[in-house]
Amino acid sequence: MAQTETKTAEAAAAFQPRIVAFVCNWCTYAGADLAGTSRLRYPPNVRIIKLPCTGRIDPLFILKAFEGGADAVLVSGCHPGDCHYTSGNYHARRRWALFRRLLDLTGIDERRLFFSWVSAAEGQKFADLVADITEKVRAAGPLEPANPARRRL
Amino acid sequence: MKILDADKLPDLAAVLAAAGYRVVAPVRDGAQVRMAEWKPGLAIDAGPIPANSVKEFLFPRCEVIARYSLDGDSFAPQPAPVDAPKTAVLAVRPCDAAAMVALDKVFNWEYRDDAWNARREATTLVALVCAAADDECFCTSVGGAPDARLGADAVLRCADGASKFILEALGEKGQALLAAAAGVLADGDARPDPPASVPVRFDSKAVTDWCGENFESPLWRDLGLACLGCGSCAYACPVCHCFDIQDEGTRSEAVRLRNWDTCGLALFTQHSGGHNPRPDQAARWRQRVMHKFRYFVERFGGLACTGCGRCARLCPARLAISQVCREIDEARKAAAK
Amino acid sequence: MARIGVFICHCGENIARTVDCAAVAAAAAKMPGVVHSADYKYMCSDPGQQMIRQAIAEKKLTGAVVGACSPRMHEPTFRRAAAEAGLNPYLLEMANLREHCSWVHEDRAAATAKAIDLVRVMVEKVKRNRSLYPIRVPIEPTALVVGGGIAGIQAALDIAGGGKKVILVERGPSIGGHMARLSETFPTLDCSQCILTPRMVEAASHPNITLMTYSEVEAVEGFVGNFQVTIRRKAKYVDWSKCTGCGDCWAKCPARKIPSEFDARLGARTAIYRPFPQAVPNKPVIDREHCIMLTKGKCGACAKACQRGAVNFKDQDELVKVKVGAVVLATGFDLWDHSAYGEYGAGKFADVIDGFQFERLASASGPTGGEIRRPSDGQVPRTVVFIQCCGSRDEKVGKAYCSKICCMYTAKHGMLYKHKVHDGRAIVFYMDIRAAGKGYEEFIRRAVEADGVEYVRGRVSRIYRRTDGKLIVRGADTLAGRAVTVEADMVVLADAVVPRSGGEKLAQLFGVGYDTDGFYSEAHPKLRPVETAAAGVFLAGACQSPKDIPDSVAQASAAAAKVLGLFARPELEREPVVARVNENTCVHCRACIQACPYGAVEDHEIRDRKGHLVRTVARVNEGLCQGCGTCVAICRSGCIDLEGFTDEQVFSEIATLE
Amino acid sequence: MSTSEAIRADAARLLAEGRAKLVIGYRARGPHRAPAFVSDPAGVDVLIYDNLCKQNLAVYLRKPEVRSRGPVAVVAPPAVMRSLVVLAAESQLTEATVLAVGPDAYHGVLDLAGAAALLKEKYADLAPSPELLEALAKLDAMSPQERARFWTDQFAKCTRCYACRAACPLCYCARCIVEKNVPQWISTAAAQHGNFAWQIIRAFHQAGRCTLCGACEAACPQGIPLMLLNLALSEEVAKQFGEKPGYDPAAKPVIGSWKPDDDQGFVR
Repeated sequence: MAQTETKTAEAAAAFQPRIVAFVCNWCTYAGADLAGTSRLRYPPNVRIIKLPCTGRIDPLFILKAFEGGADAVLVSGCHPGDCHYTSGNYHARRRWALFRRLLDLTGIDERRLFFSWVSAAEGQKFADLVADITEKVRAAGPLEPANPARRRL
Repeated sequence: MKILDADKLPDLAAVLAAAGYRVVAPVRDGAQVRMAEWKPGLAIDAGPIPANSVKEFLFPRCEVIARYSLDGDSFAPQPAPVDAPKTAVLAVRPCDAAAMVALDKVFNWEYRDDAWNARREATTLVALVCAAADDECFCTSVGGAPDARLGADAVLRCADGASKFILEALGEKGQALLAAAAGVLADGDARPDPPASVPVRFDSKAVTDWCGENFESPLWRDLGLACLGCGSCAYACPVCHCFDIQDEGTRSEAVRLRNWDTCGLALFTQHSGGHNPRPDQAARWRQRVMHKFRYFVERFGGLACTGCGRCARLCPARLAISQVCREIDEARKAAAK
Repeated sequence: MARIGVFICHCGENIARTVDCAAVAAAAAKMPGVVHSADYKYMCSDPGQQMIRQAIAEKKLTGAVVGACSPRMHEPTFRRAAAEAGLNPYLLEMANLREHCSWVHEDRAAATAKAIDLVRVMVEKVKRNRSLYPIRVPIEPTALVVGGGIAGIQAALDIAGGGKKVILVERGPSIGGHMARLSETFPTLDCSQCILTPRMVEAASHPNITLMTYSEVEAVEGFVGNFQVTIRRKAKYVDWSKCTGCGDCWAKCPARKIPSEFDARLGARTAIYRPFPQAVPNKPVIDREHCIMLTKGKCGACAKACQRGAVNFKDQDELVKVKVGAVVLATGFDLWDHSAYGEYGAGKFADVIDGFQFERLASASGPTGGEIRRPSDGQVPRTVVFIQCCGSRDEKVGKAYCSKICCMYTAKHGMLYKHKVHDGRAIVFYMDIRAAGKGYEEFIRRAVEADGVEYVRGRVSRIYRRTDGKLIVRGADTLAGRAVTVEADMVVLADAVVPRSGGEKLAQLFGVGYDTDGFYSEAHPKLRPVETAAAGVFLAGACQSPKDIPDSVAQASAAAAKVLGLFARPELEREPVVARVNENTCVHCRACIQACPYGAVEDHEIRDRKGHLVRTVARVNEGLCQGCGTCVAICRSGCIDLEGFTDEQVFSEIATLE
Repeated sequence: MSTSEAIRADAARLLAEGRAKLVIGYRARGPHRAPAFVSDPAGVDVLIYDNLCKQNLAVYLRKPEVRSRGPVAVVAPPAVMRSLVVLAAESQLTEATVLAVGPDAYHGVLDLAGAAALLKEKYADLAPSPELLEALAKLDAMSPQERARFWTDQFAKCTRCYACRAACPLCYCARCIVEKNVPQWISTAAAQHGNFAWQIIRAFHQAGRCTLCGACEAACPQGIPLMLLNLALSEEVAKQFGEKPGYDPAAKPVIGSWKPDDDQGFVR
C-alpha cells in the first residue's frame, strides 16, 4: 500500500502537465510581465497566447488546445470594470459561463479549465495562479486517455 | 444442414471472434439497432433493419490514405497501411450484401481501390433472409428480394417458426466461416420460414427511361422544397460512395483523409470562384435520382439502389426515393395512355 | 514561401542565465520557414538592431521574431528597426523570453524548452502576419461643445483660441449655466457673475465660435474626425436678427407669474423672457408652454410692443446638420430633488430650500436683491440650519457617492448669511468636512472661527413645522453624544449633485458610457480621465462627476487640449488592428452589432447597380473600431477577423503547441 | 371543426386571398408525418395536424427556394413559433404568418407579434420532458471520465451528415463554421476530434438561442442524444441570465450582451 502511494506520488511529480493560457494584452499579459520583473517563480508548464482582449477568445481556441493534447487551459483577463475595451471581459464571462458547462458535461471538467482575472498589478497573483493550477492539474493527472477532444487518426 | 438455435447468435459471434474474426453484427443501441463491432456480452438483435448499413465497415467514413512526417521544411512519406482486419458480418441484409457488389464495380472501375479490395477480401458477409419488412422496404422494385443471395458469402435463414437459423455457405469464404463456427453449429433439419413479402412499388426500368428524358421537370422543383440538404440519406445508403479528400496536419505529421461526402450538401459542387452548378436542392435531388437510376445503369449496367429504404426511414423531412420513383412510374404510365 | 528570421537576445545575463540562448537559436533555425537564426548579447543595442536590419536586407526576410524581453518593452524599438530595413513593422513579432521565461524559472532545461516553444509559436504566427498600414482618417477640424456652462464655455474658448472652429450648443436660452446663478464663489468670495460674464461675452463674440443656444443634439452619426451631428434649434418665436433686446416685449407680456428657473423658482418671469439680465445672447425667447398666444391663440401683446416686428408666432423647430471632428460633452449637473426625503418635509415646506435657492437669495441680482428673506413670508430668518449630505452618501436613495462641492458651498452659505444677518445663527449639520483644495480648509476655518458659523457633527433625523411657522430640526450631535433640537426659521439642504436630466439619452447618441448614477464614464479612471470610450468624444465638468468651478475649468481646458491635439494633424492615424467582416458570408444576425463596445459595427446595405437592396450585412467602421475582437469571437460563422490577431494566426499558434 | 379542418379552411383562405403564396404544413406519409407545401387552395386537403407532427417547419422559411415563392404561411405549434421569434430577434425575418396550433387548441392565423403574444400568454412554461431531465441528471451524476466515455461513444457514431444542422431553424449561417477552412477549426474528419469539436460548437452556437424544439435530435440518423447538450445549456442560460429565448422578438442575444452582475463565481 505504502509502496503504491509512493509510486503514485512519484508519477504525479514526474508528470509535466501541458497548460495553454489565453490572456489579454492589457491586464494578464502585463501581470505576467510584472511577475517577471518582480523575479517571482512559477512552474514552466504554461504557454501563453496573447490576445488583445478576453472578448477575442473564441471557445474554438480552447477546443483546439484540448484537441492538441493540452492537459488544461487557462483563460485570463482584466477584472470586471477594468477592461481596456470597457466590456470585452463581460462578454467573455458570459461565454465562459456557458462553455464550461458544456465541457464539464462532456467530460472536460473544472480541473482542466480555469478562468481568472489578473490585473497588470497582480504579478503575485499570476505567479500563484500558475503554481496552483499546475499543482492541481498534476494531481488530476494527464487528461489522456480520457480526453474526448483529442486528435486521433 | 447446419442449424443454430435462434438465441445462439452471440455464441456464433463468440466462436468467430475466437477464431480471429472481427465480428460485426446488429446490436441494440438505445432506440436503434445498429451494425456494430460485436463485443462479448452484447446481445444480437436480428429483428429490425439496422439503422446503418454495412458499408462503413468496408468503406469507412474517415480513412487515412496517406501519412507524412514533417521535419522543418521537409517531409517524408510514411506507410499508411490499409486497416483490413479479417471480418465476419453477421445478419447482413440481402439489400446491403447486394450493395457491396455494386460498390465492387465502382471501386474497381478506372482505378483499383486497394483499401476497398483488401477489406472486401477480408470480409465474410453472412446474409440474413429478411423475415419481415416495413413500409419503406422496396428491394423487389430494384431487382432484389428478401432472400436474395447476391454478394453474400453465407446465408442465415430463420426456420421452424423463428426458433432456429439455417446457416448455409455460398462460397469459399463462407465455408471457411462455417468451419470456424463448427463448434456452435449442429447438423440437422429445419423447415425454412417464408421470407418477408415486399410488394413491388414501381418499375425501375421505367424510371431509368424517364430519367433519360426528364433532366428538366417540375418534379425536381417540388422535391427540392422539402429537402433540408443534409447527408443523412446518402450516409445511410449502402451504395452511395462519394468521398472527399482532406489534408490535416500537426507540427510533426500530416495525414491525407478520405471522408464521406454527398451530393445532397450544397458545398459538394461549390466552386472556389463562388459558382455552384447545382445551385439548389432541386438540382441536388435530381442528381441523386439520376445517379442511382440512370447514370449508374449506363456505366455499370445496374442500379445504384438496392431498396433498403434507410434513406426514407432516416430522412428528417420523411422524403422517400421509392415514392419519387413510383410517381415517375405512374406519370410515365399516364403519359403513355 | 515564408522567409523568417529569428533573433534571440541574451539581455546580458538576464535571459542567458536561465535560457540556453544558443540552443534556442539552433532550434529555431530548424523550424519550418526559418532562414536565419542568430543570438546576441543585446538585441536592443545599436549593433543588435543592425543585425536585424542586415538580415532583413540580405536574407530578404518576410518576417522576423525577436526572442527577448516583453513586447511591452521593446516591440516599438524592433518594429522601427524592421521598418528601417524595409520590412513592414507588423511583420515583426516578439517572443517574451525574459519576463515570461528566464526571470520566472530556475530549471535551465525546462526554461530553454519553454523558450523554444515561445519562439516557435511566434514563428508560426508571424508567417501568417500581413503587412498592415496605419489607418488614416481625415479630420474635420471643428469641435462641438455640448453645454454652455462654465466648462463648456472654457472648452470652447480654449479650442477657439487654438485657432479651431467651435460650435457651442446650449439647451437653454442663454449660456452661463449654474455659475451665472451663484452669488459669490468659494474660497475667495469673488462675485460669480463678475468673473463669468466677460467669458460669456467673449464666447459669443469670438470669431471661431458659433453659438447655438436654445438648441439640443438630436442625432449623431459618424465617428472620430467625422461626426455628423443633427442639432434641433428650438423655435424661439423671436427673430434674433431683428431683435435688439430692448425689453419692450417682456414688459408687456401679461403672463407674469411663471416661476423663474434662473431664480430657482423664488422669482417669476414672463412668457417671453430672457433668463437673466446678463444673458448671452441677450435676446428673449417665448416659452411655448406658457405663452397665451401659443396656447390659447389670442394675445400677441409682445408682437404689438415690438417695434422691429421680431416676434413670429409661426416659428418652427429647425434641424441643422453640422460636421465636426471632435465633441466635448459639458452637460453639467442638477440638484437632486430632496422631496424623496419625507423626514425633511418631502419638499412641502417653503422654507426648506436647496443650495441654488439660497444662492439666489444671497445674490444682489436675485429676487430679494441680495437680502436673506425666507420664501414663505419674506421675513429675515434669525436661525438658519444647513444640512450637508442631503442624498449624497446615502445608499437608501441610491447615491453612494460624495457630491464633493457641498462642504465648501455650505461653509460659504453660512458665511454669506452671517455677513448679511450679523446676529443670526447659522448651524451646519455635517457628516464629515471634506475641504481638500487650495485654500479650502482655510475657508472652512474662517467660516467657523471668524464668522461664527456653528458646526454640529451629526445627521438630522427630522424636520417639522410648528404652527407658528418655526421649523423644528431634530438631530444628533455625535461628538457630544446627545440629541439636538433647533428651532429654525429656514433650512438649507445641500442636495446631492446629480447628472443633468436627459444625459443618458445624449450619452447613447454619442456612444458614451455612464455609471449607475448616470455620470459619464471616462475611458480610464486614472490615465484617460478626459477621454471616453467613444473616440473623439471628451468630457468636461460635472457631467462626469461632481466638480467645483476650478476643477470643471481645468478639465475643460484638458478636453480642449485633447481636441486641439487631435486637430493638430489633418489626418488621424490609427493602429491598423481593426476587425473586418467577410461580407460574402455574413448573414446579418447582428450579434456583432449588438455586442461591439464601441458601436463600431454597423448595418451595411449591399445594393446592385440599379440601387436595389440585395442584402444587408455587418460592416466595421474602421474609424470607431478599437480592435478588441469581441465581435470576432461572437460571430458564429467566423465571418469577422481581427487584423494582427487573425483566426489563422491564433489557430497556428495553438496548433504549434501540440 | 377539428384542428386539421380549421387549418385547411384558413390555409385555403390565405391562398385564395393572396395573403400567402405557399402554406407549409404537415401531411401524412404512411404512418409518418411529412412537410406539405400547398400553393393552390384546392390542395389544402392534404394538410393535417396531430401530435405526431414534430418537425420544426420554421426551418423552411430560410430556404431561398421557399422565400422566392412570395409570402409564406406556416403551420406552427409553439416550438415553431418560438423559432420564428428568435429568427426575428436575429433579423432573419421581419414578419411571419402562422397558423398557430397548440397541443389542444387551434389559435387561428397570427402575425409575428400575435404569435409572440400567444406564446407569452399560453405557452410561457414549456417544460422539457421528464425523461430528458432524468437523462441529464443521470449524466451529471457520473464522473468526468464516465461522461467523457459516454460522449466519446455517442459522438463516435456521428457521420457528419449535418442533419442536425439542416433540421434546425436557427442554423441559418450562409457558411457554417465547420465549413470554414482557413483556418479549419473543426476537422472535417468523422473521427474523434472532428466529431467532438463539431458537436460541442454546434451546441454552443445554440446557447441562448435554442428553444428546445428537438428537431436536431429527431433528425440525427445515428440517434445521438443531442438534446442533453441543448438542455444543459438552456438550463444554464435560464439560471445564470434569466433568459428564455423565443418569446421576445426584440430580445438581445444572450451571448452578445451582458450584465455587470453576471455570475463569476467560477472565475478566480
